Amino acid sequence: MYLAKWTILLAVFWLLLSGFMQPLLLSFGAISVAIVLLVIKRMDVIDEQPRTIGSPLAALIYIPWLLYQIFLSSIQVTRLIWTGKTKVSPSIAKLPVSSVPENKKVLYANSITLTPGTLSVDLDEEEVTVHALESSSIEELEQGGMADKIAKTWGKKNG
Amino acid sequence: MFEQHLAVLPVLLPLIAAPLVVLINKPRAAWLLSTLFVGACVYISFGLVSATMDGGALRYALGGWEPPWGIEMRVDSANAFVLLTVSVIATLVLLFAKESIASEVAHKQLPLFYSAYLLCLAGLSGILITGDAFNLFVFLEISSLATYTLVSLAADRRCLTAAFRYLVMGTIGATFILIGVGMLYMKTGTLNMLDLAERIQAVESHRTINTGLAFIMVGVSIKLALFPLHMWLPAAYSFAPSAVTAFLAGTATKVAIYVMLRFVFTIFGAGYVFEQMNMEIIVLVLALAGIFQCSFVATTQSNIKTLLAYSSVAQVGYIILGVSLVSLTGLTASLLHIFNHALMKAALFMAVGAVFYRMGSVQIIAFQGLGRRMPWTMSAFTIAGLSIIGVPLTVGFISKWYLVTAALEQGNWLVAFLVLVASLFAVVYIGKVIEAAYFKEPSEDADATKIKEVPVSMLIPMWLLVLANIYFGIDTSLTVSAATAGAEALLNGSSLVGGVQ
Amino acid sequence: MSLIFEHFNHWVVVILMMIGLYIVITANNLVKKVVGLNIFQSAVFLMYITMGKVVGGTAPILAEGVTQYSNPLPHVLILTAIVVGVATTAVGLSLVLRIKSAYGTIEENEFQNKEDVI
Amino acid sequence: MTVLIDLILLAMLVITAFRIIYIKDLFSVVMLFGIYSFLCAALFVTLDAVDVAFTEASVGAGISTVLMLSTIAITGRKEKLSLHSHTFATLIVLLTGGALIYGTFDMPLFGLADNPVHEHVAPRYIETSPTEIGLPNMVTSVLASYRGFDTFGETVVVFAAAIGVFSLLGVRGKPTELLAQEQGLTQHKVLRVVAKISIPLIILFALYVQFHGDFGPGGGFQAGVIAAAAFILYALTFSLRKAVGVVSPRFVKYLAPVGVLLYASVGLVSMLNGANFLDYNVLAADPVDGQHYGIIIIELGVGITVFSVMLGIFYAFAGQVEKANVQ
Amino acid sequence: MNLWASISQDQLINLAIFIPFFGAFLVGLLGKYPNLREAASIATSIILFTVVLAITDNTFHGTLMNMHWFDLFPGLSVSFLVEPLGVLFALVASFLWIVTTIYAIGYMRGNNEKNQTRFFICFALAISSVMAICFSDNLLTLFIFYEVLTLSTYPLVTHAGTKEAKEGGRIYLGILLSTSVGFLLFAILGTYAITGTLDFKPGGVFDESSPDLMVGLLLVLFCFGIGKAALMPFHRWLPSAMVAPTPVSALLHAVAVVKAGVFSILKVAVYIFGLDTLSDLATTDLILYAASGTMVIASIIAMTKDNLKARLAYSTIAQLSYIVLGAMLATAMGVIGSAMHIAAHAFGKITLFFVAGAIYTTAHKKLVSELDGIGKHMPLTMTAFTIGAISMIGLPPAAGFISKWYLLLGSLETSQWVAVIALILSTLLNAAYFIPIVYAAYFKSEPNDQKHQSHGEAPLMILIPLLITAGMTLFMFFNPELPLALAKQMLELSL
Amino acid sequence: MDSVLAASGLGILIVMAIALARAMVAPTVYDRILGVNMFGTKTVLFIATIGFIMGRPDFLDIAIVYALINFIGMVAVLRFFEYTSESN
Amino acid sequence: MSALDYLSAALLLLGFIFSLSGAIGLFRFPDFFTRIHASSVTDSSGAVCIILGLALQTNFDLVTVKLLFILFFLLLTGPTGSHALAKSARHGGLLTIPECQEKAKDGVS
Repeated sequence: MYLAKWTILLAVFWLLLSGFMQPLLLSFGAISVAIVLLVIKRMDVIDEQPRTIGSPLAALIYIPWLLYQIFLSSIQVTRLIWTGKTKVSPSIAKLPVSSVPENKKVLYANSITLTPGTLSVDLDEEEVTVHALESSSIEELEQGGMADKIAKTWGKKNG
Repeated sequence: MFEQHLAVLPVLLPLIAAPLVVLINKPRAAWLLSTLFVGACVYISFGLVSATMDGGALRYALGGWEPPWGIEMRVDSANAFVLLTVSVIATLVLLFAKESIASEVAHKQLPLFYSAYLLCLAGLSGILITGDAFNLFVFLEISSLATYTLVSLAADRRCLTAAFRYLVMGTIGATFILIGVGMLYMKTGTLNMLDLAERIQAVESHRTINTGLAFIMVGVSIKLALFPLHMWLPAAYSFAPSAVTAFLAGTATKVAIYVMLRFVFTIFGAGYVFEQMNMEIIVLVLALAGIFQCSFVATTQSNIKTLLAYSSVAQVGYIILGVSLVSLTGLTASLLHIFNHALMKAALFMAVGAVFYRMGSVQIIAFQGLGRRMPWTMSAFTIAGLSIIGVPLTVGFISKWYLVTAALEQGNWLVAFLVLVASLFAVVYIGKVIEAAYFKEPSEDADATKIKEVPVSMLIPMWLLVLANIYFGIDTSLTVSAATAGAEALLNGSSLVGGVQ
Repeated sequence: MSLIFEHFNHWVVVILMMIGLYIVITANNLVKKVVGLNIFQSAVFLMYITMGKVVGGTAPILAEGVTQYSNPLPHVLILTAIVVGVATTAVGLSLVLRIKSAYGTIEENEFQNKEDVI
Repeated sequence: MTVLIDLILLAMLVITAFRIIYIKDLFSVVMLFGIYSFLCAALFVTLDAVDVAFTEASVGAGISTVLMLSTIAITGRKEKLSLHSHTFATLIVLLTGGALIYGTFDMPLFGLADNPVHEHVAPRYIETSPTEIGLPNMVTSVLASYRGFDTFGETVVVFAAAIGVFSLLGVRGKPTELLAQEQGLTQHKVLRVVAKISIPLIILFALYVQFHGDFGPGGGFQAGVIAAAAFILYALTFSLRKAVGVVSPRFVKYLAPVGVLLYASVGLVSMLNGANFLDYNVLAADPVDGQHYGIIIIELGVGITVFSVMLGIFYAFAGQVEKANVQ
Repeated sequence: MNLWASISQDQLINLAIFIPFFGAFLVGLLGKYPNLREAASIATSIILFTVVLAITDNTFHGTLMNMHWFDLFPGLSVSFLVEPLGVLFALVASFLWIVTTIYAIGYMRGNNEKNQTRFFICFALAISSVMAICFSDNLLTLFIFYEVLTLSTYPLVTHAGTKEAKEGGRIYLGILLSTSVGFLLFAILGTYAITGTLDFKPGGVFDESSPDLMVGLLLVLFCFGIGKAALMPFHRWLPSAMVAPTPVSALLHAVAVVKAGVFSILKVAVYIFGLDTLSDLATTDLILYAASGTMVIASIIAMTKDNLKARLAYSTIAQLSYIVLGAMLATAMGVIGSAMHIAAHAFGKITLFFVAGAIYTTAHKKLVSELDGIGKHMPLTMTAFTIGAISMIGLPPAAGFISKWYLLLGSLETSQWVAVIALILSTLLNAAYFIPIVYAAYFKSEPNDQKHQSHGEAPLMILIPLLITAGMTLFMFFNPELPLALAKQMLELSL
Repeated sequence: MDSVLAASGLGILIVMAIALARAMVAPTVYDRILGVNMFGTKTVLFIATIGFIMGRPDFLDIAIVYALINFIGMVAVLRFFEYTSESN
Repeated sequence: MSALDYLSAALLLLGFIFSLSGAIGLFRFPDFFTRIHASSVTDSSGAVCIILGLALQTNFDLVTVKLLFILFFLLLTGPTGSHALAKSARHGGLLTIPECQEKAKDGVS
């Protein structure tokens, strides 16, 4: 299932990149996808990374929301930049990530980075360390809005 | 089928052999394969020399694209002659290397060594026979990269710094050539040498061309170790593995000199370089200064490889001197000396390599009393040394004779005299070694029982060279006619037009 | 004034070459020397690419409605030259590593001193 | 407008290079060098040399920088005070610069369509290569066909570099010889996940570049470098030990000559067919098809060699870093 | 001589050159068996002498033998031609080789020298190259074998292997090679550049078109370039080479090396410049004065030397200049005198050296001041010494008188007063440093502290050779026909 | 519209210049890396824009390569930076 | 200029403003961790705006896809890079402002 997903993804990617529908290039594409799959397989044997690429449908829901968050965040940072450094009151805190599915922790951490005023500076199994420009942002996070969103979008604790 | 591709085979064979050697990855088989391929190159070079003896040129359009759109290989009597020198030396050194290198380089690295060796040879051959100015740069870099590798393979850690310095200087030199070629291209729109030669006449007096000439000359001078730019050479030659030194001394600088000849005579034209730019005076002075300075430094060395390396720089001076005289005799002398010096220097470095094989050192103290213990090696050294000095009946005398004759022809008595006087330095530095070998007792710490003659496989190539030193010192008809043909080809460009594929 | 603009590229190339060469000569550290070599070489690349440019032209890949292409030949040459450059850099840096393990330093004056000791 | 962009880029280039002279922290030097390469590449794009920009970005800013970084990881970050004579250097540099400036005065003016460069050899490439060779990318046509021998030489240069590095640093890398425990970046979970997602895409992209060099910028060389970069990314984020498990150094070592031989074999086949070395016309009944097949195969040869050499070189360097780190 | 008649006459030249060469080879092969080795040496020398006799015979019958080996350069060959002057030198050298070989065997064994095989090999090689020099047909050939001679004698000079010997060897090689490469080769090339030929031609190769200045310069270069002629200031190698064993000194001084030098000068004077050209050149006089100066100065230095061999060495320097002087007189008389002196000096000087060696071997004495009363113990040896000394001084009844007579006549004929004075002065000086030795040997009493104990004459192997050469010195006074005839034949050729 | 594209190209150039300045003069090495990273990202955008300015937007492959290399370079910097210390 | 063009121009302008702000932020913010905010966040939004702006200029073909892929990649790697850098900086011993203040307090007491 997992490799099949990859196969489709890669094939689509190839077609989008190439855009040629000649048999020669298509067969090259097939060979290429095969090679890449081989590499993925070898890599998976070697490392024990969680093997998932998630469902594209969920991503379609999540991404616009994320873009919106990014936009908000940029406005905030831009405001801070132009209004001067006096208003900056950086703070740092550790948040638990137990509520986030295992394979979405990375997404969570990256989303934190992208969203208003916060930045994930460390991530391990238990918690994520967050650095914020304003302490209020941390409080917002602590309320767990984003964690919920992720959990809601992808469903709880399964891949 | 075979004749058709004659002009490209000297490059192709080693180029194909080099990856094969890596794939085989067995030292003995690698050696055998390399020797076979390089031996074939000698055979082909002979064919090329005889094919071009009449003044014609072989042209070979790679990819079937006629020049100037494609790259062509062009062999005339000048580069066929140098090519023969290079491939002969390469073969002999390879024979010598079997034992010599096995004792200096780790067993596992031997296939890599042979591969680098083949690449170096391929690069040198490519430089020689290509008819395209940029292609020349590519092959220059192939040979340079392989050379850096070869130099750095020795056990002495100083070979690393030597190789690095060589790399820096070599890269600057190559880049200078690239700049020069770029300027020529900018003004003419072509890279093919013949085409360049033709089109350059229209823009000859332009400042860009002048600068291009200057950069190419400086770049090539670095590569051929012309006097003030020679500093990389002694270190590189001193610390490289013995066989590598023998190979490089016999070939690398020679090929660089050929590049200079090709640029000066074929592309720019002697008239422009020497009459308009008056390059010959600069070159003459530098050559003489190099001859004297480096000969003198050679006499003060106690490391025999360094000594011979400085001697090589001085000998390069002789060759360049011949070029700067701009006459048929002078060029003949240069081409002759390219061949002759390759014979003697390769023999000398092989002898030194043989001493290193047994003694593990090339300091003069290691040579003490060797005349008795390694009679064949030391007599080879002696004869080749006499050749460097320029004693009659050796090749050294022949090239010196032509050089002085060329100087006298121009009424340049002073230069002739200086050339002769400079060869006295050689008496000093060669004499030093011979004296130690024959008239000194072995040093105390040398383990006398272990010191015996080197294996026959090392002696045979060494002695082949020594015998060649004597043979070509007596029967000069072959070398002189080949060199004269080469010089004529360079001077009048008759071979440049026409010719068959 | 137009002369300045027409030759501006060339002069920048010259300046870059000078900087590269200067670093190569003066740098005491071998890695920096290699960096200098790279700068020097890439200046030459720039020189070639500059000469291949046609103002008003476009990249030499066939496209509809384009008549004026820049010269592809310098591009080919420089592709090769870049490869040569990276090859040289790789070999040079591996030499640097070996020098470090053999001498314990890659400062030119320091290992020169050590060479004298031998 | 493009002139203005050109000028700004050039100015930035000079400033960067100038700054490199004075920085003693090699780490910064290398980073600035990366920037320098990026700038060069950007400049190449504005000067229409898209293929070159492609290469410069992947090689200069990519491979070279990574190699330099791994070198200074071993050799140390600080450049000590230079004792060299700066007057001497200045003199030489001024001399060279002076000569070059002198040379520029007769140089053809920038960008004119009737410069000698554009008049003699080049028009043929531009006008007839699309019909003769049948490829839209003239750079690929010239590179692989008209000057195919240069490219063969270039492949050999890469191979020669591999020989040099392998013999200097050794082809290290049975996994057992390498550091067992993971440390540093390999603990960056985020990095690992992201890398793991992007690596297949990067490899596929490399293969796309490999096979589409005929139509757009790119080709075997760039593809090889990008593919190698994917594995380098894997080695950087997952440790060298694991990367070596995926593609072993021995494999890489034997792959490099195969690429060169593949290239050469195309030439040999055309020789067997009675044509000159690398004459692709005879590879198929129709010369244009022959050209196409020939170019695809030789590009593949280049790609294989470049990929394996670049990866092999990286293995050699990273192996040294690990070794130094163990001690 | 009938034996050689069966061989093509031209081949005799090859024989003369290759017999010693193969002799050297044979000696090398037999190195492990000293008796066989030395038998081979002697046999070779005798065979060589007969060959040279055959050549002489042919020359008297007017047969011009020539032999072409190979073309070294287009138009320049290594080739040989027998002419009278060469025959004369060849005769002297090959005869003395026999004598010296016998002497050397005695000496080397008597002193237990090391590396005897190497010694005999080099000796034979030196003779081989001397033969080639004798018969050389052009300057190129002459130069080649001139250098071979230098190199093959170098191991002989350095034979002892001591620090002193190496020092001597260095000076020997240094001066000889630098003069030959720096001046001689230059002069040869200059000649080639001007005339386009290097062949020895009776009457010379220069003609009116040759620039006088250049030709004059070339003469100077030749005379100083032939360092083996030991013209001051390039004479230092000769005393330095004294460190070598006595047979080597004999070889250097009498048989081969210095003779090859003056022979070359003579040959260049006669066959390259020609007497006519020579007499017109301004620089001829310059060389003449240099030779005169060398005669006088070397004689004075000789007087100051206490070491017998050193004294003899300076004497040689002076005597060589006689020959150069004779050549520079550029008259028939002078040339005949020179030719004659080559032979006369060879026999006289070799006798003196043999004696010095005999004394060293028997009594282990090197210094003149130690020789008081030695005549009583070694009467035959000292008689030979006396004869040699008389020849050196130029008194009858020794061969030296004849040559000096011709030289004096020649100088008077050309009104070269400097030469005349120098000749007379050096004769006096010669007497002044030889007579006291003879006097001391016979008439002074031995010092009490070191009696010449029981030693008598030297071993026969040493004694016989020196008696033979002394005898030859006398014989040549009474029968100078052979050398004179050869010299005159040469002049006839060139006129 | 061309002028808008050109203007935005110029604008990105200006941002690049500022990032470059940060990369050259920075209080800590991390700031320098930050500057370099930003410079890289902006170059990607710049290259993308240039394609549109010159009317050949099919060269976006180059921009992709830039993005890849910039990321790998960043990782490499961090990776090897661990091994190097100021004192070394 | 069509409506799309206006939209595209606006996006480009916005992107420029974000980018410029980020660059200025690199200089204006007090410590490394705050500067990382400036860089990371505005980088992403700048990239989004500019690439979307460019995408509107295309004919909505392969070029658009490639642009989106670039965007995807930048959004993937941008925060990852910032995160890794911040993490490295923390491991390398760089302190945030609050930590500095605490440390200073500790030093005083």
